[in-house]
Amino acid sequence: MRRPASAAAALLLCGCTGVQTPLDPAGEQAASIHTIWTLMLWVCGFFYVLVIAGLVWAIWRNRRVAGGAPQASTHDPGMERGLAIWSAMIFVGLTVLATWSFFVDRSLASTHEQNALHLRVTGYQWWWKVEYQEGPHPWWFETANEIHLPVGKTARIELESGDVIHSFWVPNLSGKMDLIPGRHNVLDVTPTRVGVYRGQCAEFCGFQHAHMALTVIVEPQARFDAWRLHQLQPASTPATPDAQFGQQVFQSRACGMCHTIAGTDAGGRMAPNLTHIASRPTIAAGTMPMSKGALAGWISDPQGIKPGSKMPDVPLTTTESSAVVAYLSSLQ
Amino acid sequence: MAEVERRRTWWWIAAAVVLAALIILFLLKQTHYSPPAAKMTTPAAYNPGQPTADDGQWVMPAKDYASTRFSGLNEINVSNVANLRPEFTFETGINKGHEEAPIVVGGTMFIVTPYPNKVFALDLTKPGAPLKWSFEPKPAPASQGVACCDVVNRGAVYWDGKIIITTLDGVVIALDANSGAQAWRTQLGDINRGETITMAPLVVKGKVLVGDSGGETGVRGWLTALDAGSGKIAWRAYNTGPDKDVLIGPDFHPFYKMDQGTDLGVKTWPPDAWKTGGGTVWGWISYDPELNLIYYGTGNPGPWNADQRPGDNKWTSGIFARDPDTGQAKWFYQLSPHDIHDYDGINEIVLLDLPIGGKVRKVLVRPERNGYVYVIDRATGQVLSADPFAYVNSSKGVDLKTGELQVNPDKVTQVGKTVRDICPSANGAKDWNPSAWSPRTGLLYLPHVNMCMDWQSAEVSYIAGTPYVGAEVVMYGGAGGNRGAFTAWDPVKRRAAWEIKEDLPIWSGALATAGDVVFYGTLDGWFKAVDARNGQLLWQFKTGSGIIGQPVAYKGPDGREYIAIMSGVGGWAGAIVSGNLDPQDPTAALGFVNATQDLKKRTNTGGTLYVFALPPRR
Amino acid sequence: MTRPPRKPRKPVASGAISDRVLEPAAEAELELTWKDPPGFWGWLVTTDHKRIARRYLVTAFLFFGLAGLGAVAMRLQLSKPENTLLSAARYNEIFTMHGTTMMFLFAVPIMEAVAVFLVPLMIGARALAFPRLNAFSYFVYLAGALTLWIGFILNIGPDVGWFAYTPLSGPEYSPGHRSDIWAQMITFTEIAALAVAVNLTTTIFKMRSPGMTLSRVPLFVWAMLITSIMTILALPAVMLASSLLMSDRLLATQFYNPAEGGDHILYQHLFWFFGHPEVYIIFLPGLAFVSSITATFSRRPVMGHIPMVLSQIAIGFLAFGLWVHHMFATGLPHLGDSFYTAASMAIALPSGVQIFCWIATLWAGKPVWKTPLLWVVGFIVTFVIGGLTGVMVASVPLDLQLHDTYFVVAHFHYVLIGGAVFPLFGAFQYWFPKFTGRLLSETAGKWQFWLFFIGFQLTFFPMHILGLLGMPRRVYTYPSGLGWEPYNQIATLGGVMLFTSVLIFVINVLVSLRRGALAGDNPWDGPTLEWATTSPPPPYNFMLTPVVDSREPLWEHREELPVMEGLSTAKREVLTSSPSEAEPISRQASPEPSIWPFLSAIATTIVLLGTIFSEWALVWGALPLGVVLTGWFWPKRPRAGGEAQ
Amino acid sequence: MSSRFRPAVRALLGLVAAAALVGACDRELRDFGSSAPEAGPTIQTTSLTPGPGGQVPPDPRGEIYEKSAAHVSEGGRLFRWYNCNGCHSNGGGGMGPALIDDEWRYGSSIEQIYGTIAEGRPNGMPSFRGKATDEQIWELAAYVRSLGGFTPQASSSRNDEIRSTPPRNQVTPPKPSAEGGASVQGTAP
Repeated sequence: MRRPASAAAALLLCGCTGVQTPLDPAGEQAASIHTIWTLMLWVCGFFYVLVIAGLVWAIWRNRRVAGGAPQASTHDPGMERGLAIWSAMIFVGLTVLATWSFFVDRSLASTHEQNALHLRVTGYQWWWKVEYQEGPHPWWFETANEIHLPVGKTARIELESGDVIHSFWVPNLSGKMDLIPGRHNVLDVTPTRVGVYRGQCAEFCGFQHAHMALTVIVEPQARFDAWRLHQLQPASTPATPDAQFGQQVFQSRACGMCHTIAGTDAGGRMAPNLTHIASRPTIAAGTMPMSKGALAGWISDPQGIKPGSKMPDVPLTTTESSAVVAYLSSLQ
Repeated sequence: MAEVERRRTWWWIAAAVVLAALIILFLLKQTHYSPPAAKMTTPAAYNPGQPTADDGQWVMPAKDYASTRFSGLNEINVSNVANLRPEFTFETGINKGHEEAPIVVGGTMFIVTPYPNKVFALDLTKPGAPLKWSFEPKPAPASQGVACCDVVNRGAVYWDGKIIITTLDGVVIALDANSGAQAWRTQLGDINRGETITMAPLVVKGKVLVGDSGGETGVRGWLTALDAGSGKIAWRAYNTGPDKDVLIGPDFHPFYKMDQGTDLGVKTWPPDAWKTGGGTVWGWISYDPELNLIYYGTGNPGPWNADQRPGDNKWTSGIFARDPDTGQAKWFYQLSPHDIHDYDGINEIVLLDLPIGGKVRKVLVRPERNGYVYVIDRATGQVLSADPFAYVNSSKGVDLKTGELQVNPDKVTQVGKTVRDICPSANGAKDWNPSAWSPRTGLLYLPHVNMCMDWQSAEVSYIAGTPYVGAEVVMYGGAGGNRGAFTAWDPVKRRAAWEIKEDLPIWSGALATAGDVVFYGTLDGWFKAVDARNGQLLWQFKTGSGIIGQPVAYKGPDGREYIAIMSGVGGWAGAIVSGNLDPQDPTAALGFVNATQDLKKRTNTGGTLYVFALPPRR
Repeated sequence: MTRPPRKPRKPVASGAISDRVLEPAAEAELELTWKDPPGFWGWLVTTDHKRIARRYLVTAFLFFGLAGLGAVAMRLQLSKPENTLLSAARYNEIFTMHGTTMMFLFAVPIMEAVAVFLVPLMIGARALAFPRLNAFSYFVYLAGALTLWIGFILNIGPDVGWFAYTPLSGPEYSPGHRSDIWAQMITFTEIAALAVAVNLTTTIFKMRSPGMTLSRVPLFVWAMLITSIMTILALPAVMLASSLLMSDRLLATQFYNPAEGGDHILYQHLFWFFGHPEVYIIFLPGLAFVSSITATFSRRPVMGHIPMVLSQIAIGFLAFGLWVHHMFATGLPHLGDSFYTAASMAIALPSGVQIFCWIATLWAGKPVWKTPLLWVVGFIVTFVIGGLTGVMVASVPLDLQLHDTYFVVAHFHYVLIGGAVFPLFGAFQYWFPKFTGRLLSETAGKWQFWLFFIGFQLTFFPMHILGLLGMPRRVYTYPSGLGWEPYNQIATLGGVMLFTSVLIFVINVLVSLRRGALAGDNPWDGPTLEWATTSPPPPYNFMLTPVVDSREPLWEHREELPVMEGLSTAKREVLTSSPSEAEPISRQASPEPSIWPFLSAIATTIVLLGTIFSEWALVWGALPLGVVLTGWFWPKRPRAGGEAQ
Repeated sequence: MSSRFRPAVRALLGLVAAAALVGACDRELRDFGSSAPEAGPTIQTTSLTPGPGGQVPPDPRGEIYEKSAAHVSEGGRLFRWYNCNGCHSNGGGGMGPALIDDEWRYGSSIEQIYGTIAEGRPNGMPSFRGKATDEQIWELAAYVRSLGGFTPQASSSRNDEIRSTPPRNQVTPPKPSAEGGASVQGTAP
């Protein structure tokens, strides 16, 4: 009985920072949801203490009397009054919570930012495709498993699914929203603090539901613009012979069937766009941090690292494999 | 300006008077036998500016540079067409769709077949038109695998003693018209990237103009000019990409703001998407010698899934006017910006001088796949009118101020959404099959379809040499129960004069003659002659296979008027028969199979030339 | 507890009520009339609700154990980041099996089993209204359960979650027959559960003892009545959902294909229209156990009988108005969602009223601290946390953060284990003597309670924190560095404690079955009618029908219970009475043991399993089904019946 | 109580288990790596001429792939990912021939289909060797077999797409005479 109470106290103290927690809001939406959490915790905590107090009192009061002949049902006006007061308290508590919740909900729904940044996030088994729309002409560019957002600017994220239901959730920025085939959901996110946050698929989507994360990088507008301009460029041409061979392998083998590298013949759309893969923080949808070693491991044994993923075990020789790694890690 | 125009008007009136006088003279003199033009001379079609009589030849599939497909011959006319009978036939031996127009020059008829693109020269001076020579270009067999909608060819062209053909694997070949000897051969397309050629070339001022096909395989569309004498590439204009590739220079003055700007062929695409963006040229080219401009349409942007190519996708699904000498673009008008329904802009462009708003204007008339007949000032690219000639719900009209197509938001295709009942279907209210213009009736004869479709976009990868479509389409007949229609359209009054409903989609071209008879064929093989004035059926003949070819009229060496048509079902519409597709799958052949499920029961493959004439007078 | 000092009261069943007693000959005849045939045949044909309920109890508890093993496996897998103990595929299968088994093969059936055993006893009836249907229910339930688990053992276990959302469970993304097995298991268990619910509802309305007016119906029976009615209303929705899914998978219908006008949200609506009331279908019987235990061991009736009943009815109503709170993140219109927020929060009110009443009962009574009452206290401490976190997730915005995280896992385990399993273990301890005639060991029971209670809090409380730290549900592993490791380790430790606790219970049961103290008719001095007959009760339950004039008949009539005669001893007869005032209406023949329910269950199984593979199973399977149903409903020769006196 | 039902439960369990074991579940096999023995006999493709061609030795891998619902389903995914549907639509054909009819120019055995995909065919079918992994080609071949109605047991009824072919799990398997391919029409791929 004491355990939950002390744990609740611990809960109040712990978890106030982190890259994937609603308790550390870094966005307007997450912050306003956080106010409900705080209110809920206090109101519910109060009622819980009350219930436990009542229970303890009831037990304490009767600690010496036990058993005996059964009593008849009695009419007890005091008890009725108590029940009425209790019910009224619950009613008031619920009303406060429901009203607060309602107004926060309205505020989430009523973001009508004219100047919002438009993105489209499409969920696939098991990675995220991210597309940006910018400027008077819809210059779209595409990246995967990472989102860059300028701080202080609302981003309107259109959520779609390419296969099964997924759920987009970056708890530090906002609540989650499902990506449902055949439907079109929109989530507004207004990051307020520069930082790197983590999001994860929050609806069971098959084998590798656990390995479907994305990184959100909130940065100052200037850095964001630089990033955006860079993303609009096609991939750099490989400089070293090793990387050039890697590009050849990439295009002539199964890689280019599913992956795109802009500016080359690799035009697959079914797997993450790798045009600037080396500039991303992670690979395989947050499964591993980006590094040459991780790339090499991933290319040689995707089914061992992420069983069931759609990336096949492509039989490459060691030379080919290291050339591909050299090529990919040159794609800044 | 006005003065110039007045002068031009006078000039044209004079020409018309002379032409009329000559026609009358010709009619009067018809009894006289004129010796066959056995010598191949520069035909009248190449001198459209000149007021000459129709020489009875058919040297290019569109008959003349203005693409009228009008024959001045009038021996076969409304009163006697019922007596028409087959004169001879010729079997090509190829069971694919025969979309081509036979070419007649002097006493020889030239036929280029679908893949393997054999060329046959038939000697018309001898009874039964025996084979004079034949030519086998032997195109790469693999090219069949990247040809979107059957392995068709739309015809050859005659120029200066040469027959110039294209082959499916992207080659242009010039043959000596007399001997069939190959003069030159130029490889233009790369089938490994999905480039094929199905169009009929056109020769303008000594330049062979050829474009590529492959809007469904992610090619980058272009129009190339080859020197007709040597086969060397003179210039190539791409239809996507930076201005220097598109040959856009200081002379480029599009009429509408939406088409103005630099490097729109890059900016209206996601990064690099223009490299696989389609905008092919596989339809028809027209030429106005006076303005010294060629006109041609560009195909659909690729892939069909429009979500993969947000933006206007210049310069696809539009009309270019270019200088034939340099290839420099003069103007461009985008018929379907950011096309979302596969409305290629490659249909024929008929160059006419029409009285519009009280004065005669030099216009081009374009019955467009999106369902509108556009009348466009061919000097400037200004749209004068755009009226639907079929049921259209994919758009709500054309804004003449901005030139923009008013796309119906309910029919916008996008990934994750099935859009039902889009009219017209992906093949358009009217596809490549050309219309004919009769100056006698002032009507444009449109062979077209009445079809609608359901569309589901899907993500698609670009894999070189494989289809790049990204859409599941199911087509079916539109309201009214007829899948095809043959409409006589008055471009001045901007309405249909009459219309014939056909059960099956019409996939053949049309032919108008001075005898006031209009010809077309049906998918189940009927070759029909109707009255140009009211559409009354005058004569029909059941050929061996479905007709998707282009009828032509010519004067034989014996002075009689002949009508020729290729019979051989295929093409996109007839692929179910020619490709032996399975109608259990309604999405087969990009959805067309569903609309022609019954076709296998109504016709069979074939490949036969039919030539008709009136019985010789005794 | 000291045995309540009371004079030996002659229970009705033993037939010793002074002036109204059956002759020994009549008693023997009654025994003969209601007796099952001996041996295995008797096992197959029995229609005795007590035998069937015991069977149900054992089977359901077996599946509880299996699902619990799955839970332990999952906890071990999650005890450290990037663990490779279980593969992703296996983990997904196991959590699917765990959820599905717990919900469909354990929670619902076991609650029904207790009801099937006790309801006729509590209302003084000889049998259920439809005894053969009851037998049929069990066999169908067993077939469904075996389908699922044999599938799992043969590596065709479903791996799409207990909710089997489309499109993941649809034809494109679940090739093979894994989802089919899940969907057909639903059909099996729902047929069974619906049949039981109909049976209980009818029994409660039509077969109460004379004098047991609605106002004298025990809280337990009320809860079971409301549960049954909810079952009847809710279960067709999930059967529809799963049948449409089957039809999509087998026949290529397009119910859940947006490209052809179907909708994945439709599935979710149908599923949760069942899924949410389901929670209360499990939880209301829990309340019933709590009320019974609290009353007996507080030595007084539960305070506020009428508020309690009204609260239960209110829960029954509200339960149908809040299914959408499982779908807040699907992007439904927010304003509409707010309604479901209000409804979901409103349900805290009747729940709060009941908590108050139980505490007040403890407060006003003289509580005897036997193990069952410990479970009640454990229930209150645990369940209230679950209820309060329920209020939290009812808020649309907050739910957008908490939905599908471990916070929700913690929440519903607090509600379902706290609200149903704690009372259930209390109920086992409490009614075990009635089920078997022997008492469970109190010492072992207390060990079990404390291990379970502490183990439970250790397992599930950290999950709240995990959820708040951003750990999503249904992940087979997680990366290190997000601060999740310690909480997962604590949870795993707790999981092992829970498992040990259940082991103690199993041993306690096995040992007590042979060596437990003999219980006697009413070991706890309980107030309700089930304690008025022998432990375990005879096949005919009561020799003479009790007549009721109070809510606590055994407390009211401590010496002897008024009874009524007139039911035949020579043939199986039950008394029917009016729905609200329980006035006797007629003597109704009750069916003999019969093989037809078993055969019908076999025929049903053939149809349902066949339709996994071919729609023609519906056609050909209808033939045997028709035959057995004809046999079942073959008219009997009319018997002498008539009005009761 | 327990002693009375134990024999019954045992009997039932035994019965159901036996029944289920009879159809051992190849269909449900789903391995993420290559699920076939690595060293099978080398696939010999038919000669590059139409018609049934020479004898192709059966490959044990073929059966493993075409009996596994997971592999057939993966093949269906790859059929779209690799643009097979661009030419063959959903089996009805288009640029390429129909795959749901009973006409097989280069043979209908899974080994022959494997050969067709791996090596290509002269009339336009490109070669996917190297572009697709060996396992993927087997999966594609298995899916193509399912389109032809050879493996209804391992097929899903439909995809979440616009309605196209008849339910693949409902197709009547073609008559044996269709095996090996027969008539050839035209010259297209």
